Amino acid sequence: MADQPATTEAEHPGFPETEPAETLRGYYAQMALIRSFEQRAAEMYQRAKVGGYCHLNLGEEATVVGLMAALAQRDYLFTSYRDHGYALARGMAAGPVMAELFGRSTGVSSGRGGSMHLFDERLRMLGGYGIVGGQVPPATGAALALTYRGEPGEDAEAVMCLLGDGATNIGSFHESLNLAALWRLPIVYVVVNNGLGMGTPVEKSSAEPDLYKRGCSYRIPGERVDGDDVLAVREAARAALTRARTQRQPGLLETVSYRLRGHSVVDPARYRSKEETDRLRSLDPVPAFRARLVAAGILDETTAQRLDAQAEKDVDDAVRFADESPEPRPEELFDHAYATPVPNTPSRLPGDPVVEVPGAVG
Amino acid sequence: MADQPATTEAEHPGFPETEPAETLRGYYAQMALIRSFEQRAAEMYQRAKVGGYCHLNLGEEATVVGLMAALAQRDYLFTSYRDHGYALARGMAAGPVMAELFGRSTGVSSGRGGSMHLFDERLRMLGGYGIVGGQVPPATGAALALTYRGEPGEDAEAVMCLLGDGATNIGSFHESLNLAALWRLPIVYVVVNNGLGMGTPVEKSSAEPDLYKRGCSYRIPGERVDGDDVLAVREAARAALTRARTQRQPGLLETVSYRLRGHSVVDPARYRSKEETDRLRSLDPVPAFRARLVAAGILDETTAQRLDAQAEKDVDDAVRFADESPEPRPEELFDHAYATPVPNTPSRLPGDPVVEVPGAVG
Amino acid sequence: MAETSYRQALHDTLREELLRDDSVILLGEEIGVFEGSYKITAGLLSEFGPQRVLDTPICEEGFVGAAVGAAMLGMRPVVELMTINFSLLAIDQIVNHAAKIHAMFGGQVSVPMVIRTPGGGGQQLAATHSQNLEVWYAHVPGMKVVAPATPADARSLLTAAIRDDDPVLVLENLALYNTRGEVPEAKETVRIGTAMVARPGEDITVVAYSRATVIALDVARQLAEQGISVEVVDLRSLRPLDRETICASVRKTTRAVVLEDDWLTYGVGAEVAATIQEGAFDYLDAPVRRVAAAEVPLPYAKTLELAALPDASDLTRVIGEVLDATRFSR
Amino acid sequence: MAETSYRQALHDTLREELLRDDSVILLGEEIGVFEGSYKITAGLLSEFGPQRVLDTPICEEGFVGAAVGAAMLGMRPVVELMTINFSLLAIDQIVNHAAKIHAMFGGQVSVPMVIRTPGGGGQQLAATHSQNLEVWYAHVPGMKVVAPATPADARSLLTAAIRDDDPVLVLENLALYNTRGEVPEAKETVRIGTAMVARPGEDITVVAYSRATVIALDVARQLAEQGISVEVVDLRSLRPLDRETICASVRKTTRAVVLEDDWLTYGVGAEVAATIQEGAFDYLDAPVRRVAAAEVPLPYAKTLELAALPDASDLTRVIGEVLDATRFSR
Ligand SMILES: Cc1ncc(C[n+]2csc(CCOP(=O)(O)OP(=O)(O)O)c2C)c(N)n1
Ligand SMILES: Cc1ncc(C[n+]2csc(CCOP(=O)(O)OP(=O)(O)O)c2C)c(N)n1
Ligand SMILES: [Mg+2]
Ligand SMILES: [Mg+2]
Repeated sequence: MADQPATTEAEHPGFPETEPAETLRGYYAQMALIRSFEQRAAEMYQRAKVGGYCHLNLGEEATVVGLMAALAQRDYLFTSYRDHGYALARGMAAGPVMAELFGRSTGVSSGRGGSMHLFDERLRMLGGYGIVGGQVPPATGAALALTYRGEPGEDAEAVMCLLGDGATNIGSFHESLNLAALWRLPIVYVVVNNGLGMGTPVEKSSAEPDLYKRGCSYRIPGERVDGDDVLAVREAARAALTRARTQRQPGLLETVSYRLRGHSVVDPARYRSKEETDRLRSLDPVPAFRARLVAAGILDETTAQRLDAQAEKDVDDAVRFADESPEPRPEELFDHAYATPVPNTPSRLPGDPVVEVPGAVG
Repeated sequence: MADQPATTEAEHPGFPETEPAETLRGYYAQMALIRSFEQRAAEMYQRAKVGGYCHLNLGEEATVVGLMAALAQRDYLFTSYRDHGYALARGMAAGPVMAELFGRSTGVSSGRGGSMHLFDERLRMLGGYGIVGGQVPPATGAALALTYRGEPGEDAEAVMCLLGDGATNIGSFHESLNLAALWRLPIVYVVVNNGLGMGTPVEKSSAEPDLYKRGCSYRIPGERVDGDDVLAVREAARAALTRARTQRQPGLLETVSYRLRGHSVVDPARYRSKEETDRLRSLDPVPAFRARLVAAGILDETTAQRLDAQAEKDVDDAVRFADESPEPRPEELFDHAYATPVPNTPSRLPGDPVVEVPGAVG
Repeated sequence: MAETSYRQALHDTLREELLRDDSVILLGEEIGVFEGSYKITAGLLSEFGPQRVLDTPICEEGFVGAAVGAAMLGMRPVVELMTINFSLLAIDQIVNHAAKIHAMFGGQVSVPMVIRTPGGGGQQLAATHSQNLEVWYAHVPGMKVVAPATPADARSLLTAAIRDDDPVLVLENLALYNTRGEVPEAKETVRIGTAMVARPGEDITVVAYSRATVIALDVARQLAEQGISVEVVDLRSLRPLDRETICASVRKTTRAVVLEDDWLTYGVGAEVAATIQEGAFDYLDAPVRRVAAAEVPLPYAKTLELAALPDASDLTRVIGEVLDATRFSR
Repeated sequence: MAETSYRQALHDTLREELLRDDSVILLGEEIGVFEGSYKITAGLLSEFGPQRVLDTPICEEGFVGAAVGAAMLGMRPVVELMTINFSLLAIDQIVNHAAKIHAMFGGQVSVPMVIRTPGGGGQQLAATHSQNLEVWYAHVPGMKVVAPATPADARSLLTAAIRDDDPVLVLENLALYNTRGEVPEAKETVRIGTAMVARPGEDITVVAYSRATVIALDVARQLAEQGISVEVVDLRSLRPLDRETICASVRKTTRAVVLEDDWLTYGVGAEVAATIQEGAFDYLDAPVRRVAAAEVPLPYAKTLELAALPDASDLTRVIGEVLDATRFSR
């Protein structure tokens, strides 16, 4: 992705002067990678290479890349189950991510977690979580832990906690934001508002559908940003992270984008009209960003195609890597069951006797 | 309590013209009854007549009476475990309430519930609840049920759901208010802010300590009222109930008062300074209201003393009733275990064999 | 008699009860416009309207609790929880409220509500989405818990649950929705609290419920060909538990195995085994054995998932071991 | 050896661990200014300050979940839940998060947190405040559950729990806080996962844990005077469960009774009985009997509460029945 010649154009129509062209191309490359990855994940699901639930970031690429651009390496990330894009943009290699979807030993969670539970301790991506809202209290606690490590300041660590629009209605959201505000924790909650929780539109699930306003119950400042605009997302997230770092002021950021497909791979989204689907397609942030870059002279068509091709190739390689990786062996079933081994921990397989009986039976 | 001569003074300094003196005396009589009842409950607890937890409304009498004056007979009430005063002001006789505290068969919940769980189906007092915030979702559901019974209007039924200041921080508060607003339910949530949840002041538990503002996340209008002012409480509650009845607009009302003693009978409240305790005593709403009535010429000292004495006598009678009432017999243990009897329902006592074994054993 | 799927049987029952009784309402996430995560409620929103079929936000504690309150006022809410794993978010309302209100207030009101929810692993849904936690609810007085294994029982037990005045948890199973079976035209009433001999046999008793019953019946059919006569007892109701039917079977066969999808330790089978050893002690020729899930957070990878979950071959093997231990000659 | 109370032993342990390890923090409702509902944390806020001893708002799911996240980053949070009844509000964070995170993410992080919480009825706290729900947690892989019966074990098991890298639920008991016993000066380490023969005997085994162990020991002392020798096995750890120690005892005594405070059906005793009948089948002279709580939402009234909860006389009676059934001659 960094194989572009390092140009620093003075000015590109529609982009701030300060924005290096290389950075912008890098964002596009990331968006293209996520797009390819997600399309392939859907295909692999149809081909039964991927099992369980599989939720895609299609339509949320600008949000994903913008947020991850704002997040420093020293920061921690918690997401929902809709996590592939974040994993990639956070720096996980596509191969081990795809391998996790395939349930292989080389997967980022050793095949234990699958699509919904990507994790990389080294990259401080502390997990995708399948229980709606489940990540919110632990993310808050991670921010609490940070307060024992260092003082507020520009270089301080912070936590970013992602959640969906639907997740703002669950109790743990309320409880966590209250704790974060009371304890003044360095955390930014980002509501990725993609308009729907499964088939339910925001207005049907949230009595205050302007979700960024829901910090009001905790005196947490909120902001809404266009989730299709990668730079706007990045700037808003950076600003919120800075307040979190320097003032330990928790923040609530709402990004507005659209889910291009069904809730998960298996959902045909029949509850959405063809017109609506067409309208959403026309707003697709990936071609839109590509076109903007081309129009601004930051990308030419050849380079754009090369980036697209590179993304495809990276995903091809990822699929190959996943496919060639070994499945965990049944003997490994009890690995990682506990962190501290103690006597009498169960490790029997279905049907095994529960105790060794001395002598013969009967 | 209605044995005062029915006078309708045209004007009393400090009270609205429209307010019948008899009504005001009635409120005082109720406050005096609650006061006596609670003091006696504490005494009975010390004498081990009452067991378990016992939370008193001391200091909240004006709030209790004001709220119950606003609530129509056709309305439903849900409260927390701090429920004695509400039970009395809702119309339960002091005897069966005391009997419940004593754990007697004649108790309002047949001795099954105790102090925290007063209930009277006929009076539409649908329970005190011991789990903090636990009553909030059921109260919301009761309001949902009302929407199947009739149309909005002045005569419509509504639900009042009480909760403490500390309870606003629990998830079910958030979830319930959101549902009430989305579904437009006829319910008024009343936060009885007595300044503390056990030993924790509001500012330490709620990042938005102006609790009435916490409806903002659901577009629910909030109001704060002086909980020491029975008429102000009543008016605010009436207005909120009217909006609930006529527009199905849920409301959030915060009453501000002070807990005169510890959290429960056994709490010496050492976390509060003597100065603070003295200050709170000086604000005591019961003598304050008495003095106001006397000053306004609504009560003379003799009548006031008579009302106080009547309250004492009612509580004496209640204690006697409770004391003379039978304890539930062990054979009644499984009464009320289930509403619909089905085969094999367990009804064995500790140590009973789990099955009848045919023939001899061994 | 008509053949239908478990899914269809549940759907038809909901529809019939909605038609029969105005106080029946459905609540849950995505049960309306989305037609249900597992499509049990397909078509019901358009037939009965948003007053009777309520899509809720994601707030299990809130809407289950709302069902409790509505039930106290005489409605008969049937709540769908997408899977039993999410019931943990509502468990305070289920256990501390729904299951307590009738008794704790001296019988003044009842809480006639139903919670429908599927359990089950084996779909590669990983550790948080594959649990079988029914034993928790079955432990709690004040509730009832049923676990139908067939379309016919799905229909009759759901009907009984809706008409029952107590809170009833109806345990469905992801792996059963597509299974098919005969459902009698006339509504047969299965009483909550009764188990059933799903297949009579002489040599050994297998006790099971929900998906495990289906497996047990398969294994019984196969072993019959080898001359082994397996009696299958389908619990159907986990609370109340029909101890008599279990023990009567074992007193006859003298041997017992429990098949269950939940974790072994403190699982449903523990109670079954404890009951049998007490109620059929003098008849038992060998210890009651349990075939249950391995005790790990269920991994996503298919190989590990398969290793962790009990299946027909595990049951067959353990039946063989018990028969051998008692010198049964085929 | 010094004599101290169960409460004091817990308090002292928390203090020692706070002193020993900076990453230990305490969280819970009213543990600081109020000094704890049951005063276990008295004085710790003033000694260690609000950074180490955090008073939380009333939001069990929120602060237990916060402890999970803090533990993932290397802290060792010790959470107090006022009673196990309120753990229902946090159970999603305990079971779906704390108990899953290590395994589900392939062992990349651990969740070294402790949940301290008392169970127990008998204080007239009525149905929602008197439950013994430990069996739920003991059913869940990924967690550990210990239940000390004595001040010495309270000290050593809480120490072990805090130093353990997995989430551990430490079950305390309202009725035990004031009990007293010897606590060794040097920290004895009891390994989580091991039971103990609390009193050796020959004629019958009583298996118990927490408060029930104390009752069992009393009964054993009384029966000794009548020439009956009771062996008491104190489980101490409910997960892992030390099946070997239980079975070894019963293989010796040939008779067993379980005493437990929870509800009978699907309670802890069910697993114990199921284990014994499997692990000591050929040694057992009579069925394992269980003495447990009556299955009702516990009523407030003292008469009913007494009738519902198991006590020493129930245990004594059942021991007698088992001895009689096996023609034991005194
Ligand atoms: C507690 C809980 N309830 C229900 C579900 C099922 N579920 C999974 S995703 C989802 C919708 C979430 O919507 P939103 O928060 O907007 O996130 P999105 O899927 O749009 O990213 C639901 C209801 C769950 N996983 N957890
Ligand atoms: C879920 C839950 N957590 C904790 C408790 C213990 N508890 C009982 S009352 C109380 C304080 C509640 O304070 P508030 O809501 O202000 O009501 P108040 O007692 O002041 O009327 C607490 C923490 C409980 N009963 N339920
Ligand atoms: Mg969404
Ligand atoms: Mg308060």
